[in-house]
Amino acid sequence: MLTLAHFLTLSAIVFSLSIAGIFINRKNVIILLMCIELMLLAVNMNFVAFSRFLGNLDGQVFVFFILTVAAAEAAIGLAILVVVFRNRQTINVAELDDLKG
Amino acid sequence: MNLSLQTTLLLIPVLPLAGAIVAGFFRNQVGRVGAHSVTILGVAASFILSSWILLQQVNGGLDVVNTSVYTWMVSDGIRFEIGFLVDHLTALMMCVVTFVSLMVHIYTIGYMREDPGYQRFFSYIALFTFSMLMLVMANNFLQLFFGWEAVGLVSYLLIGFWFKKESAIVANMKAFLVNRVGDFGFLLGIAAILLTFGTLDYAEVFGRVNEAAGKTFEIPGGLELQMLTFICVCLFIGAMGKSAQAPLHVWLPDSMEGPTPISALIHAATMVTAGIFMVARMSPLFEMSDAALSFVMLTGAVTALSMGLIGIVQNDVKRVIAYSTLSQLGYMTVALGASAYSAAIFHLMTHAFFKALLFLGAGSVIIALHHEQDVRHMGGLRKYMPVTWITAWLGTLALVGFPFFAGFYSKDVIIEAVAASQRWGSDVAYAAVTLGVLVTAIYSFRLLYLTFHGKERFEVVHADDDGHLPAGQLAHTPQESPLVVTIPLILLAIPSVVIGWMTVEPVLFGGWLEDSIFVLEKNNVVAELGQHFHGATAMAIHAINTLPFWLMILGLLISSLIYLWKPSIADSVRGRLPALYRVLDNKYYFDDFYQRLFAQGSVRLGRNLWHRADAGFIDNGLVNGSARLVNWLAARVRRWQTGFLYDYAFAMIIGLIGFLAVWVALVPS
Amino acid sequence: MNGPMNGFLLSILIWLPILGAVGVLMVGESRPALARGLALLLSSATFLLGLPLFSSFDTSTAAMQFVEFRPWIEAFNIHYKLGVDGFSAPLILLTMFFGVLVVIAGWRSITKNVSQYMAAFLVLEGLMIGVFAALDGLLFYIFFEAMLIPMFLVIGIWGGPQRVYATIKFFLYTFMGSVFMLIGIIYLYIQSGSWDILAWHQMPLALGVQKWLFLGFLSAFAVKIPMFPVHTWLPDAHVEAPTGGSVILAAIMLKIGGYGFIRFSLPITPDASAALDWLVIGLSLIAVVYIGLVALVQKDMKKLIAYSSISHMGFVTLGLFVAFSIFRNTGGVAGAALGVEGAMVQMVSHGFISGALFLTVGVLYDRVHSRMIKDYGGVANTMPWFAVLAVFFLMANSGLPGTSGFVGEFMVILSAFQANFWFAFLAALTLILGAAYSLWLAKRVIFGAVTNREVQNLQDINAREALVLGSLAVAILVVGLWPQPLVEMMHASVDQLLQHIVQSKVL
Amino acid sequence: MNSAQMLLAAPEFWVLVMTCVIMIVDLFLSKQRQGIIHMLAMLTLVFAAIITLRGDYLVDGVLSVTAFAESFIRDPMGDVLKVFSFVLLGLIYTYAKYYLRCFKMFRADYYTLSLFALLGIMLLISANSMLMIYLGLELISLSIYALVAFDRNSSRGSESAMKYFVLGSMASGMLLYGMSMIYGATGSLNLVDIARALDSVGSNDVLLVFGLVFVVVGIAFKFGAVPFHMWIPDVYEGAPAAVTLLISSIPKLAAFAMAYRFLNSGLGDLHIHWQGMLASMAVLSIIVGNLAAIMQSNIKRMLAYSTISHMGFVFLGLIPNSAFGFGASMYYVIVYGIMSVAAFGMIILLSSRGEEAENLEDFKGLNQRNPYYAAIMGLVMFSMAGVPPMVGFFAKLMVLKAVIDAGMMWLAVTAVVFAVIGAFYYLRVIKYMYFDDPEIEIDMTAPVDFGAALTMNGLMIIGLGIFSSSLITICMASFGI
Repeated sequence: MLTLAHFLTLSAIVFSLSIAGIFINRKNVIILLMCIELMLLAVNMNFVAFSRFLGNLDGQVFVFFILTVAAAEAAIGLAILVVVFRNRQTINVAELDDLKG
Repeated sequence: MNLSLQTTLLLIPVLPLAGAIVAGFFRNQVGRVGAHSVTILGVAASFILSSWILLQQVNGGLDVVNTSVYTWMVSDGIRFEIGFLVDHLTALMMCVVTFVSLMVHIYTIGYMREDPGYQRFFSYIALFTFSMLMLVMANNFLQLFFGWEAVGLVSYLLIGFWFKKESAIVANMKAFLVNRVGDFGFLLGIAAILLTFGTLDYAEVFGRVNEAAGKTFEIPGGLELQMLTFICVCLFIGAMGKSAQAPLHVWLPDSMEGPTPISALIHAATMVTAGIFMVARMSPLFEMSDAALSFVMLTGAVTALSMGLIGIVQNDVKRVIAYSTLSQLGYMTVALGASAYSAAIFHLMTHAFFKALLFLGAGSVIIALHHEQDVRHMGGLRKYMPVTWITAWLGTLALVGFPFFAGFYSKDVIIEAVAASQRWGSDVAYAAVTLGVLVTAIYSFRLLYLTFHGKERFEVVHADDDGHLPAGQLAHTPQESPLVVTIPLILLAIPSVVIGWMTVEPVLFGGWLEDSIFVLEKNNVVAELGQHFHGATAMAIHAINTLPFWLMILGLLISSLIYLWKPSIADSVRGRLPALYRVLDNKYYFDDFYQRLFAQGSVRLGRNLWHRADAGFIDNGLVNGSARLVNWLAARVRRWQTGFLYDYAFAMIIGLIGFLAVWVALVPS
Repeated sequence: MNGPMNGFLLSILIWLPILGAVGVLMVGESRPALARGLALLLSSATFLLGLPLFSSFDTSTAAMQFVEFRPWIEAFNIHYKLGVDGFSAPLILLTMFFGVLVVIAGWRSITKNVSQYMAAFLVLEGLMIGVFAALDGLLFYIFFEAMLIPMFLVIGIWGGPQRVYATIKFFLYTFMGSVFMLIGIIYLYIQSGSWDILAWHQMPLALGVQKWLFLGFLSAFAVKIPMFPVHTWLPDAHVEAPTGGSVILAAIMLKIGGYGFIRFSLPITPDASAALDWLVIGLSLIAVVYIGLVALVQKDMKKLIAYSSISHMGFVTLGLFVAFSIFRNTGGVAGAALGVEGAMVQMVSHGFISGALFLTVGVLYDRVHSRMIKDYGGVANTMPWFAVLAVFFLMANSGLPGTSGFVGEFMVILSAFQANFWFAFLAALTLILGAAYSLWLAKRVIFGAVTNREVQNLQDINAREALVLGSLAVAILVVGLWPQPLVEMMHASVDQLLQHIVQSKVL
Repeated sequence: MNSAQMLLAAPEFWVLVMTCVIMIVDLFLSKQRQGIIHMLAMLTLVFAAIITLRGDYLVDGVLSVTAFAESFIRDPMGDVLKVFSFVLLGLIYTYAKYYLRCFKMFRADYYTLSLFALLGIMLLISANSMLMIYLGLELISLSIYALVAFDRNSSRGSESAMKYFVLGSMASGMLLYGMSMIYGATGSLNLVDIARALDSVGSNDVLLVFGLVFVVVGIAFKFGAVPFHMWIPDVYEGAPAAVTLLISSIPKLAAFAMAYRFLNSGLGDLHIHWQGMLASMAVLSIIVGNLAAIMQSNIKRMLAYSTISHMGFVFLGLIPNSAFGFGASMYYVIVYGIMSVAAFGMIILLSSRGEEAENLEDFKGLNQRNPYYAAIMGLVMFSMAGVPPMVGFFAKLMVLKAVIDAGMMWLAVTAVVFAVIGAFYYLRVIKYMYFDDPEIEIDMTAPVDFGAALTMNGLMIIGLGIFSSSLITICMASFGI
């Protein structure tokens, strides 16, 4: 029997992975965008699981909104990525360090 | 108490002040003649008024006047008033001060004739007269202190009158600072009086002196003293500064840097007596403390003898007289210490006349020799300037205490009084003052001989420019000084001869100062002497039977032998006793000691404190150090911002994990 | 308390110069003469309008006079409350007096940004009057801090070569000191629900709390006065500031520290003041002696006067705090009033004297453009009238009786003697040290033979300078010869203060 | 959903509609007549303010009204914040127009994107459920991500946009994660219901505290509190000044509202937990912000660090969870917004020569070039340093009072000490303006509306200080004091 704890644990693992991905990855910005998507995925799983186990639909509604926003976010993220590449001819995370100090 | 008397009293100090203001601030408007006229008028008027007061008192027409002019301040329930206390002592002092001052004013017309600072000089000496009058007429300690410091100020200005001369401006600073050391004690004494009596008014303090007799004063950290001893010692420290008692005497010889001999005269004859006057005025307090009086007496004794000895080896005319002044002040101080206050005042008065005479005489010589002051370049002047020579002889005889001359009476009484005194230390003091007579005779006649007798040790070269000749050369033959110089000499010579004979009886034994000076029965040596007093003439004749007279004659002989008949002896004595000579020539090394310890010491201390403590530790270390620390920290903090996205994310995660670790863990389960 | 304007006199005195400054700024830099004239007009008007503060002052009461009371920030219970008593009235008069003098003193010597210069001093004047008049804690603090702004600019814009370092140091030092006071007064507000200083006076407080508050106040006022060891901003600020800045700094701003002790530390935290008086007295005596020695060896005239100021301000703090020793020794306050009044007189007098000395240096600086002692010598030869005034001021600085410099020191020494012999002993050393550094300065600068061509070509003071220095000389003499009117103003307030501080406020 | 509820959200609708209108109008405008966009945007703001102020929804002592299934709340606090958002945005537009013209970037996108951000801000201010909070937040963030990269040819602009985007998304991910936990623990998305549920759940539920931590992180990121501040310096520096101007001001107002709604209305019972988190972040922000700012030579970056320290002060007001504290914080953010807008306005004014005036040296001798603007910048700097009588002082005073009230004296002492250290870098700006000589001698001229806006901005800084009663009263009244 799957309990709430299973879902929460899974989502926690996914969430942690995504976060780890963000700061361990030093190469490609696209991977960062994917990590962010993964993070939202973990959140969604949480909401759905809670919603299911609480018998309350609000959580699932929230998930819809998150999905929508995530799409917009991805669009903007990619757009920025394009601009970055256009200006710098690279999308290497480790080279985005003009601004510091 | 009627209004006109109060106005008179007020006018006495104010007239010279007004003269000073006019001569000083309107110097260009009034010109030279205006400046000396207005100041002389002021001082003369105040002399006349003072004499009128004195005469009134002598005639018994005037009681002691104690009057308030205005309330300076009321604080903490204490009234600080400005006012006058005029009793016989004050009246006497007023006359002495204004008379000497008047003489100086007249003499200055001649002496400073060519000086560009003519008006300024008149302004100073008039201001000095004002300050001195405020001092002697005060009826409270505040005003006393005011006058005390004001004469210090004017002496500062006078010594530094020729402010282009480096030695003059060093000397005036030194004079002021040494006086300030004395004033430091004086101020503490005043503070102690306020603590004890709750008032600074003379009458109240003296009236309640018995209440304070039993009080003790504990200086935190040790010493417990009789309150009155403490007060008297503190006050006397002030007197030591002003009256140049060892070890605070060092300023007086240097003060001869002022226009000689006028400022010198002011110091010698007037200002320095302020300390003597003050102690006499405070006799009700001093009488209560034998310890303080012993201290006074020994200080005076040391000064009287040691300063006289220095006088023997000095070559500068003014300095010899200055050391003579120190020595005579020592006599007065000894008299104070022996409770013979009236004798001290008496000596003060006689000394003022003959010492003024000597200074003015020296000044006359100096003018004649175009500002040559070294006795080694004088000699044989008697034929060029007979008036000066004769008056100088009279002054010298008065100084050495030759019977019938003014100095004889006062000095003899002092010696007798010390002999009669039972106070601790009086035997030492007696020895000192007696030997002092010998010393006085030696240096006085030495000066006289070296100046007026013997060979001429200068040559006359008849140059047009007399400003830049080497020492010992003169452009013109010396000639007698003008009338404005010689008249004061003559006028001063008269009292130098007769004032002692005339006044010894009333002043000392007639009880004339009884209303101002308080002496306990057991200490009253003057009264004791009075029992053997049979008139001034008898006293002088009797002197031939006493030791001091013969010591004086001995001194005269020694001096004549060495400086008149066989000058080579002086050199051989100097050769035999080089150590003694060196000590005397260096004035017992006081100056060097003070210079090293206090002047250089405080500068070095100050410099160390400034560089090490202030600029170094506090400012550079703590203040700028914390600024540097902040900068260093800031540079570190700034480095955290690496510019790398993953570091930024990492920081956020650290924060997140930190919060989780602390707060989730803290949740009580 | 009569006269039609007395109800809002203090407001006029504060705001007339400040708002007038806006007008002066609007004149702009193209018409400096107009800016000067307007500034002179405004400062003189302020001075004249402020004279009722002296003439209508009721010396018989310790209560606040010329009181104004309006709500200001009601949500916070902050009021616009002004009033003067025997402590603040003399200091306001002093401020207004100097307000006029600095305008005249800067007449010709300031050529850069004249309207801003004049405006800065007008604002400063208004704010300083505000500090002395404020009876609301926060209002006081606002004036207290706001003062820093014009002074910061004055030193920074018109100052000497090291001005940036000096002015930032001045600002941060003072600011750092005062923020602790801010925390203190916020705490007091929270405890009492009021910002009224007079209400704080009456408020009982535990000893521990009082000590913290006392230290908070101390940090603000000790820096301002300044006391050893937080004095090191002062020499730098003074040296670099233009003459007018130094004058205001020395003559008025330092007094605000002393005033703060009177208005805050003593009455609000009397028990802590009593418990910690050794600290203040110790630091004061160090200031007198140590700083006196440091002053002796200065090579820069302004620095010397700055150090001398610190030394003299030591008498203020000493005079204020000996009361507790006297009370412990004797169980009464006899002699303590002498100390407090002496401290007040010393503040006023030091205002005149230090202001005069800085103006004196300014006169020389305008001509030779050097503050170093070694660049002078024999000034008396070419500037005789100047020399008269300078020597007079230096004598006053060394506490010569007959000048105001004597009165305060005399009273404080008398009072200190009642408390402890050594207090008086160390304090009285200033007679020697003060004279030493003052006269040595006179010797090296004023007297002597002419040392160089600059000195040879000096022109004596002109009428404008003579007016400024002369009026200060008169003020110094008047206070020195007849301090009674000044002292009388503060009797009632001093008595009340002393009665207040010897009673414990501990619950 | 009835019309009364719609009316409550009338300002939001108005802004939404007008934004769309502007987008459409832009399509039909020639390049020369684009000024109309600016006029329209200003009109939007004016009417939005009027509509907001005329909303007479409060009757009979009701303090707030909700709509849309209680997910939208209208209360005085929100109104005040919104009105100030409009005012500030009006100033921002005035400054930005000049900037965009100078740098040949005048495009309607700036207006539409910023109006969308404004809409997000308004929604966030009025959000009463976690869903609404999320939507408002994302609307702001997405618009601003795009704005940061507004200068498409700027390498630094795109870099900072990227950084902001990644970190911002991560932060909203965390916030969402926290929201999901809270939802799980309380079973509700609505803040009021959450608060109600907390009464029964209690404050020591691990799940709840777990969620709280994530939520606090999300909020802190929006404020830019240490250690979630890393984006601020880079974004402030990299973004065009016209955008930095926007980022630095009104979003903070929304962030405050979010913090208040979430932490007080929703999670007020967890006060004992979040208090410590905020306190530690406040101290760190004040220390790090002030220290790092000292070392900067780029004024935008310096102001970024200064923002961080100011946000630390805003947190001070939140910590006690008291009405007074929130009022103080609200006052602080508004005041901060005014000061920040003025400061960046000055940077824009100086930037007029084809290059951004980013360096402190660019302020050299400003007093000689133009004493009037120098004086305004001087007021701003003194105000930021917290020197009375400028408004910045009162803001600090209020939050300090709140903290001392809560018995956290150490916090107050730390805050003021570092405020003094921080004063140094503000003074340095004044030093450049007043004590140094200018390197370029050209007179500065600004359009009339620019000058007027800057004047008004400067007057607010001194006027709201001397007559601080009004704004303080308004802020306090929002919390029933």
